[in-house]
Amino acid sequence: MNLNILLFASLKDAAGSSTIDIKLTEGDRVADLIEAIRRDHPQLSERLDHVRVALGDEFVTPETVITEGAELALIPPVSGG
Amino acid sequence: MNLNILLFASLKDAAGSSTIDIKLTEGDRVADLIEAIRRDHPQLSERLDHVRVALGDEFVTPETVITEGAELALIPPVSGG
Amino acid sequence: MSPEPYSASLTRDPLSTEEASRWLQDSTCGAIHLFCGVVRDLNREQTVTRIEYHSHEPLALKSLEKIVAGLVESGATKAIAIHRLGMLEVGETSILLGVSLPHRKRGFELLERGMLEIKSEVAVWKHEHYTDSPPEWIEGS
Amino acid sequence: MSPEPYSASLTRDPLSTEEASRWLQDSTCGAIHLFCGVVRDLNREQTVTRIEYHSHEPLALKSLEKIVAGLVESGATKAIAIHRLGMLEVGETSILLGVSLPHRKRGFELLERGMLEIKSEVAVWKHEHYTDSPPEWIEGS
Repeated sequence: MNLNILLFASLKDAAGSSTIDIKLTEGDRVADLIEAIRRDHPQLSERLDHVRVALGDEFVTPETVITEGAELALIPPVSGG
Repeated sequence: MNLNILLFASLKDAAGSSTIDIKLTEGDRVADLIEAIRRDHPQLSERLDHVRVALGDEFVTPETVITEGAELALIPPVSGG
Repeated sequence: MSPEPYSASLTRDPLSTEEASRWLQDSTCGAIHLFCGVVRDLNREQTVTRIEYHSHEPLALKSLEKIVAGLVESGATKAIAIHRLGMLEVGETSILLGVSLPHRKRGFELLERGMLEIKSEVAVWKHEHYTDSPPEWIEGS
Repeated sequence: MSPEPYSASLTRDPLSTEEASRWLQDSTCGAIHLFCGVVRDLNREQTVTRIEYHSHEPLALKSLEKIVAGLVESGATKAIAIHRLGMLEVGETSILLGVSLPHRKRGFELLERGMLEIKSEVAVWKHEHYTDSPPEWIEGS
């Protein structure tokens, strides 16, 4: 399945785009997504260590299984307030 | 010397007036003022234990010597804020 | 001559957080803290309808000034306190205390300390009015 | 159906302490606490000219809601948080957090806790602009 992942802040600048496309297999988890990004987008690799993943309006864990059409986003450490 | 003492809150109600006149002798201190009030205005007596005395815009101690024309006030425990 | 970085006042007019916040604003400050003491409808288990605030004004103003000057001495970039006097309805603000500083961390404790000092030092008294009984002076808080 | 006692929002409009304070007002409350985070002119030893706030809006809003709901659960009668987004000049308020409660005592710590949670949980990022160098993303705070 193909997923469109939202990027923010320095990740967006590093990718040169506010989204990236990633191909995953049925049953893949968030941890697999991160590995796929490291492989396909090496320029993001060093920033992934501190990134959390959000599905819709909730954070998810590395074990969360990803399903078709999931609205995924990579969330670098926040700096609001 | 004659002094006009300002009263506030329950003291004012107990005295039925926002000031009282007290006669003191040259050299008298704040502690003497309190004794004079106890004597001349017994209806205020029980409230005097928790009262502080102000001279102009400053609090003074029982040892402070009172001079002619001093602007004295009896300050019950405050409840502002 | 630059104006003082603190301000204390007594007023019979309604208090404005917006004005206080504007006064506190400073390009070096990342944090503005405001506390509003508000007339509420219940005190000591009686229903309060309104409160009249009385004051020994010169004495109260002097204490209020010392308190905000002390907050600046302890790290606030600016500090402001305004105490309202006269008759206030439920929901109206009686005291507004505010500080600004570069970082928020110390602001919480400065504001808390300032309020404790105001409650114990400033010569203002509440004359509380109730639905079911005659008004009472509140002394001590 | 009574409205929720908490409110979270994201906005591109200037924030108003007066509106927040009005929203927080409640006849049972004697205390209203407001905190404003403000754009200041210095960060990490660089002169800041302005900051653009970016957000993952649904995620940020959800976290902000959880935080204010948590403050109510912990004793605030009402709690409000508004985060501003877009380009802000020095002196403008980026975050406004407020609580009201019967007595002031717990308000200071609730506000402090709320700000810590906002700083660590809410999906908003600063893009800082400087006088002498290109803009930078701030990540972590």
